[in-house]
Amino acid sequence: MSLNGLVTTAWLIPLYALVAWAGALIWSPGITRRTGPRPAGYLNALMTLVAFLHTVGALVAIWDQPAQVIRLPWLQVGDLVLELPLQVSSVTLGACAVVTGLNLVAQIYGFGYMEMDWGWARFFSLLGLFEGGMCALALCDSLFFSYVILEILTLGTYLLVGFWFNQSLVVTGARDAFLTKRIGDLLLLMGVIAIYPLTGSWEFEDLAAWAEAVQAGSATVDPTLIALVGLGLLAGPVGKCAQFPLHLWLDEAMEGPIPASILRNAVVVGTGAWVLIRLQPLYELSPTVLKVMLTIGSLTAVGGSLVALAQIDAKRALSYLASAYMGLIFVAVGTGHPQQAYQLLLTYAPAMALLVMAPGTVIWNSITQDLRYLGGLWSRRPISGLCFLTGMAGIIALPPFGSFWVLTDLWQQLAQSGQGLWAAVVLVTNAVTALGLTRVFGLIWGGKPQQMSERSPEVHWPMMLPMTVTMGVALHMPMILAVLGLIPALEGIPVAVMTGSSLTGIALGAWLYLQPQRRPVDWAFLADWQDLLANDFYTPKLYRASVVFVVRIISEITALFDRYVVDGLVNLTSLVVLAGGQVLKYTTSGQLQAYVLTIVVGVALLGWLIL
Amino acid sequence: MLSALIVLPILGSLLLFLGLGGRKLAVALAGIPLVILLLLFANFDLQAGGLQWVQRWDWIPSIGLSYSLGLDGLSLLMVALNGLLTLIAVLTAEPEVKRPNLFYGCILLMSGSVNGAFVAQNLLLFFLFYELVLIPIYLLISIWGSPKRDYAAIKFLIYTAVSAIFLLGAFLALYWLGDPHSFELAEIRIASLRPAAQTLLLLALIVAFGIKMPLVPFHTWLPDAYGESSPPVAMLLGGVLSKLGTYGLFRFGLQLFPQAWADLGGILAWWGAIAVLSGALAAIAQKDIKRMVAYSSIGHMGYILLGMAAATPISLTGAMVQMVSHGLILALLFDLVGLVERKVGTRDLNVLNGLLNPLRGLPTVSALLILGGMASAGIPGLVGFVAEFLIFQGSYQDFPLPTLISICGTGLTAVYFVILLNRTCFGRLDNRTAYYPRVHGWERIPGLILTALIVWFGIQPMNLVKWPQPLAFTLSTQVAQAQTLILASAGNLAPVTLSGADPGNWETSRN
Amino acid sequence: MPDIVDIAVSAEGFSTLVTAVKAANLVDTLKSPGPFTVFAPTDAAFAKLPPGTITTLVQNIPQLTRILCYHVVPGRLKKADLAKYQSVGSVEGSPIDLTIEGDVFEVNNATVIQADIEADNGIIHVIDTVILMRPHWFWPIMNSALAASARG
Amino acid sequence: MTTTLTTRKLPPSTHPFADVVHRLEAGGSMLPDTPENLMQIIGLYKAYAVPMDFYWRDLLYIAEQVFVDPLPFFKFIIPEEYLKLANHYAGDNADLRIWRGQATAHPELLEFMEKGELKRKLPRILHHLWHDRINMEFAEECMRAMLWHRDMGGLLDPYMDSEEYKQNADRAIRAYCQGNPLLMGLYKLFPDMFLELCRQATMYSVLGLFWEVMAPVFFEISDLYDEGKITSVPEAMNFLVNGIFAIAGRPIYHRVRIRGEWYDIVPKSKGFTWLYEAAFPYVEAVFYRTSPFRGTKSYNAQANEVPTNQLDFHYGILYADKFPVGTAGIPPTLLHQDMYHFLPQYLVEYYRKHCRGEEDMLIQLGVSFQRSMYNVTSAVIQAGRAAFLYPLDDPNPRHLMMNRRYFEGQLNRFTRPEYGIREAARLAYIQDQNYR
Repeated sequence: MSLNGLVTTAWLIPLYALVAWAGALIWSPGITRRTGPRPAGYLNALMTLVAFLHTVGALVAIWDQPAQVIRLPWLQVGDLVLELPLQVSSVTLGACAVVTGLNLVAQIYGFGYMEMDWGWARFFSLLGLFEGGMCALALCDSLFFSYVILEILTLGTYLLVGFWFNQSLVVTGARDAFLTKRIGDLLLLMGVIAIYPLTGSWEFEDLAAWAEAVQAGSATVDPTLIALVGLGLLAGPVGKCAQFPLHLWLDEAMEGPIPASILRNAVVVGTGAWVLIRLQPLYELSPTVLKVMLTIGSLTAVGGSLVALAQIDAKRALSYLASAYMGLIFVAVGTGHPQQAYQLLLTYAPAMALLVMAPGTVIWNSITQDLRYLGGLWSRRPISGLCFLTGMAGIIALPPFGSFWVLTDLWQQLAQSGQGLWAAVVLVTNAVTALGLTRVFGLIWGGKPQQMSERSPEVHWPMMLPMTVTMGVALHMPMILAVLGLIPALEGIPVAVMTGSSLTGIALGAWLYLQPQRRPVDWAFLADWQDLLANDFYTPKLYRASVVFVVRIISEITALFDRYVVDGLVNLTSLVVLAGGQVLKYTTSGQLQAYVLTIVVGVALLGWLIL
Repeated sequence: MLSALIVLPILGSLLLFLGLGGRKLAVALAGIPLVILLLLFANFDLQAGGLQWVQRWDWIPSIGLSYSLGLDGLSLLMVALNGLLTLIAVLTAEPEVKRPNLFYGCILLMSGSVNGAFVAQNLLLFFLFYELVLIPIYLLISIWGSPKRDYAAIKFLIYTAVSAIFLLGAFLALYWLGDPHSFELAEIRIASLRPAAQTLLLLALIVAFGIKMPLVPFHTWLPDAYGESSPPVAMLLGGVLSKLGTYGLFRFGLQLFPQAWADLGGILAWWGAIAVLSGALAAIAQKDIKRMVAYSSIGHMGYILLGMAAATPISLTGAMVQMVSHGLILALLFDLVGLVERKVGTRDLNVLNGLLNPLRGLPTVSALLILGGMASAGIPGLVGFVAEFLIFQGSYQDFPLPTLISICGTGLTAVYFVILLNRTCFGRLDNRTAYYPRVHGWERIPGLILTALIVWFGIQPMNLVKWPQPLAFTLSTQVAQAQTLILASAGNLAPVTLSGADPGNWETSRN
Repeated sequence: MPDIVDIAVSAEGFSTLVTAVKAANLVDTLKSPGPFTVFAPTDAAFAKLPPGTITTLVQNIPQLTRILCYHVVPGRLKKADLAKYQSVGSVEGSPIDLTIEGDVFEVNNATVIQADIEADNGIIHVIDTVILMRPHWFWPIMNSALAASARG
Repeated sequence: MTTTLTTRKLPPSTHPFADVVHRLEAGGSMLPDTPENLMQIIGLYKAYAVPMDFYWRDLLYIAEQVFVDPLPFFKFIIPEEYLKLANHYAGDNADLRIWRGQATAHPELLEFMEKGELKRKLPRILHHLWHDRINMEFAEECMRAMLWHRDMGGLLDPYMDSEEYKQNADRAIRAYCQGNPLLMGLYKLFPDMFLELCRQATMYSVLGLFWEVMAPVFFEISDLYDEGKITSVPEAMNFLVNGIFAIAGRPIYHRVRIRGEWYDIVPKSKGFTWLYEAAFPYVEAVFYRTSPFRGTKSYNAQANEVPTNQLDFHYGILYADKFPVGTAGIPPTLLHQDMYHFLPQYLVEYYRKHCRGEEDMLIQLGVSFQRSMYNVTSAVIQAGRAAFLYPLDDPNPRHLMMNRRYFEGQLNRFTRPEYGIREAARLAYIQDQNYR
């Protein structure tokens, strides 16, 4: 098949994973009993590999070519025609390559991390669902189908976080992840439904064209309406990207297995950002929406990186950073820099994957996730340590690594266009992230070994190999950017400022956490502040006291009202009407009475009819 | 052909009442109508739309009762749903059910009568079937239910009797006030009626059918009736019987009174939204999984009402699709909840735990329960989403606020289903009690069939949507025209957009 | 005065011990000036070990050495001297528990059946059971029962 | 006889598990003596011994030949020589013949390795990829538990930090890396990384040598049962106690073969013994402590579900909830699946009659396994009592009281209130025959 054939068959890319999704279930323990479930994983990795190769081939073929659109019919009711448009372009295929590539890596990592797990069928099936969903989302060119995919992924999150369903915190975590994301999704659905009468289309190109028309004045729209619609459309990404105030789920989702966390932190949160970037022209129609977006994004970026700083749990110290970086993407989109947002998604993904993988190997055989009980691993586990450092270098603005180019470019643009506040947000987030990651590094690899880390060899190859390969990719990110022609022209001051902020964070972290005499993880002198941060500004409690409480109370009241007022009224009426009232008691008088009554009623009704 | 759908099951039920057969015969008898249904689907003329296989025989002309049948897209779907769920119900029944012949006989009798109601084109004939259904249903609840079944059965009977009174009253009024005096659906003309009278009659019908659906606040018989009856009966009650109500609203409310309907539209939309919310909220507070599923039904009736209220082609299609979707999903949920109760011995959310366990739990049941719950909560890829989305999309422009509230309702639906799934499927089995019997292969079959349909229609919705579309377009055009009249009479002459609402147009625009 | 080894060789009932000491190459050590306190198990004590134990011990000389060293304490310690301690450290390294009250004279789970035999380079106490090194978790286990009964 | 002796001399125990204390004092096991229990535990010993015959061979192979290989792709594909390796405690040339059968790999194991559950002769790698194989992963997990939990009474663990050990390891690692500049460079850069891997290889060896003994013990006990020579649970336990004593002094060592040459890392001359360096630590690390299954406990640091001290870990077989076996996140499922292939016919039939028969056999055998391991633990407790304390028929009441303190102290491990262990430990459950 020629490479062009790969382009025209690009719709297969999500389908490979879906084959694996369905196929893996054959190895469920209830179905395949005499042999084990591992082939489910192998099948999945194989299909992912095929998808990856297909993507790369198609990417080569479509390089410098115009985008192609494939349309698959789905539903038509009158003038509502829904076809799934798949846009095949170098950008969407590039996204597919990142998704399938990281999936492959995470799956092989999963072979190692989950080597003793009997739930491979379910686990890899769900990974397949995610992979298929994310590829479809990358290719999908319609807001409506993006919503559809995001919603299915929400269900996927519920099932994937709930993977270890015997564990009580997993159960609550899955619930909260599902419900929080669902809130975002439903607001998005409201936006999706409300935008259609205005634009008559859900395809991103049409939406952008309409937005342009409105900007140009050739179409009009009620400002309040478009603000509300914009807010609805914003809510979806807010939920997916774990932005304040819908950020809690990411923390709780960390109860799931690490291979899933790799994907979640590196690419799944990016799905929201992807939709956000594509909807950017619509958001620009309403200053309110932009304000909200920037506020949410910067609050999450700064707040998330600060909260990460106070976590004692290794996975959570990283999960909040995922929120923080998605916050930066919100800032980039809100200030009109979609290009930088796309690039940040690209440089962020492998770096974040590394940041999760490296501590994952430590957690695997040193058991604890508690940063207070680890340490002193550098000499014995240098490979994972190096991977972590590479991830860290790749995610903060440290030349010449990947995100440096994007973050500095963003800062430069913001600073030069006089948006100093948002530039400051980027700067602070970067510095605090540098500090936070140095802290994690220091607490795991630096210092002296403690009981839990005294015997801690590097782990086996299914985890080490994908991790080192990802490290290679992360190290080559500048070259990749160069090949893609994405290396921006940077000026001296922005470079100095951003590099300086990173170095300041690192230096502070090293001073606090990399000394032989170990600093306490808890900052006694800041105890109250740390509590506030460690508990995520007490948002979980706030939720429990507000939304959850209100829904519970109202539903209890509704049920009671139903039971005693409505039903009571009915019972009372019938008591009065049927003087005996016997019938409404919980009779145990045998069925004879009942039959007689039936027959009487039946005959009476029929007789009534005939007469 | 249509008569066969009525007569075969009823004759079958007589066979069973006479003591012939048993489970196998019942399965065969329930299966035969499906063959007829396949023929109906194969020969249904989508281009023509409208009523097909029309037949008429004057039964008792003196009172205007005629055996007059006909079938359009909506009837077709309803008859199909009934046929399918009857078979499923028979398959779901415990093999050791007591008095099997009476049980299966009642189910078949009910199935035949319901079919009669769905294809009847004469008001009295409809009423006859509508009432005939009650006898088997009453027996089914009161003989085979849970401990509180007598209470539930009587309550159900009283409610439906009230419904019957309203219905009969409205029908008689239609006969007397109409011109010409006729019970024949095709002949009834109400244009001469004063708007107030029309509204009054429509309200009577809404109450009559609202009790049957049921609509808040006429719903309190439902948790008891659904909760106390055995799973196959609950399935039929929720899946098919409630559709008699929505079907009636379509056939005799919307179709006969487009103008009054347009008048009441706003109220009905809000009514639907409130039903959605209150059903979902009440469900959240339930501690019994069967009652929780029962309450979910109340909320879902609200969507149908909302879609009907907006009366756009899309929302009406959505409402009709929702009738099927709700029937399938509810039947699946009752089947699974029934299996859980049969195996575990409880429906108490505080006791249930860990059923997803692949070796000791009920893994297939749990997996399907998750799927069913999610379908009910409107997750895309499943049929529930198609229906709800069409309703929302169709209603949004006319009734934005009720639509948005209803969307919130789907969020609340997700809340209680997640509660249900978390408590029932997730978690750990209790080492002291969890020695549950296994689920046999045949016990899974009904659930698997329903799941396959739910998924198939979710992925390929056109297979479902295309059947009721012509009717939806016709009805919405009628309402829209009525609306134009209202607007015109109110002195507002702004033209009303009817784009796509032309029944002749939609078929061509499809290609 | 004869040294410890001489006494063992000449006395009745220590042939297993002597064989073992020879196999473990400890003769020279025990003939050295020391001084040592030796808890000497009788042949009957060795016979109490389950069948096969001796065989594997002979196959693992280093381990045999360790067990024999466990029966030796540096210094000249008579019963009266030992009475001051609850436990003493053996040449092997692990501690030996002592129970000395009136007539009772026990080391670990062995009873001293003849105490204070003086030798040139030390003291011999004859014991009726071969004592084995108690791993360090042994004492917490014993104490936890005491603690529990104190709580209860 | 002993019962009357003890009960006459001591007042009844007031321990929460007083019944069990009395049974132990009478020379019994923690597991009640019923024919049903006996059948279950013996059947499980047999089903355990066959995969164990694979485990110890592969563990030794990894310890001796795979060593510090950074990419051991085929470490579970065991070479023929290790299948032929003679067990020191079986066969005609045994050091001490415990099992009367053969010294090379068990025939049932060989048959399974050849045909698997697919019952088809395929290349080993295909059986391996189809997951139709012995699961070494859980055996490795036991090894990791023994490595990670330190301070369990042996001297080997401190030895691994000694200069002597480091020099031995250095010699072997250098020899291993020779001719591979990349590996050698890595070793020069990160010597401690290789040293730590070497410590892990040592632990592979320890566990391999431990199971080399246990496999013939379990084969023999099963054969004796089939011959009608073991008729009660205490007899089965005493067989184990005697086995433990017979083997107690077996040397524990680690040596590596690189290009045909042997390198001693832990030489036999250090006098490390089976009882102190393998058996006691194994029971402590695997039966009692291990680490919480990821599918049952949250590792979230803020949830405080995992203890902060290794001594407080209590997630071994004696505490395990067996009902989730077969679910995600329950590693022992791998072991149970391995045993599932080799169940004796009488157990297969027994399981078919209970619960869901074929469907949940994995859980049923898991519960039987738990019973059998309570019996093994009883044997270890009795062996400890015999080694460090007094005979059960000792005439001295003070000695008997010491024995009781010991038994009660051991049982206290199943009653500690701070983690709700009374409920977690399955001691109370296994007293009931209906727990299955």
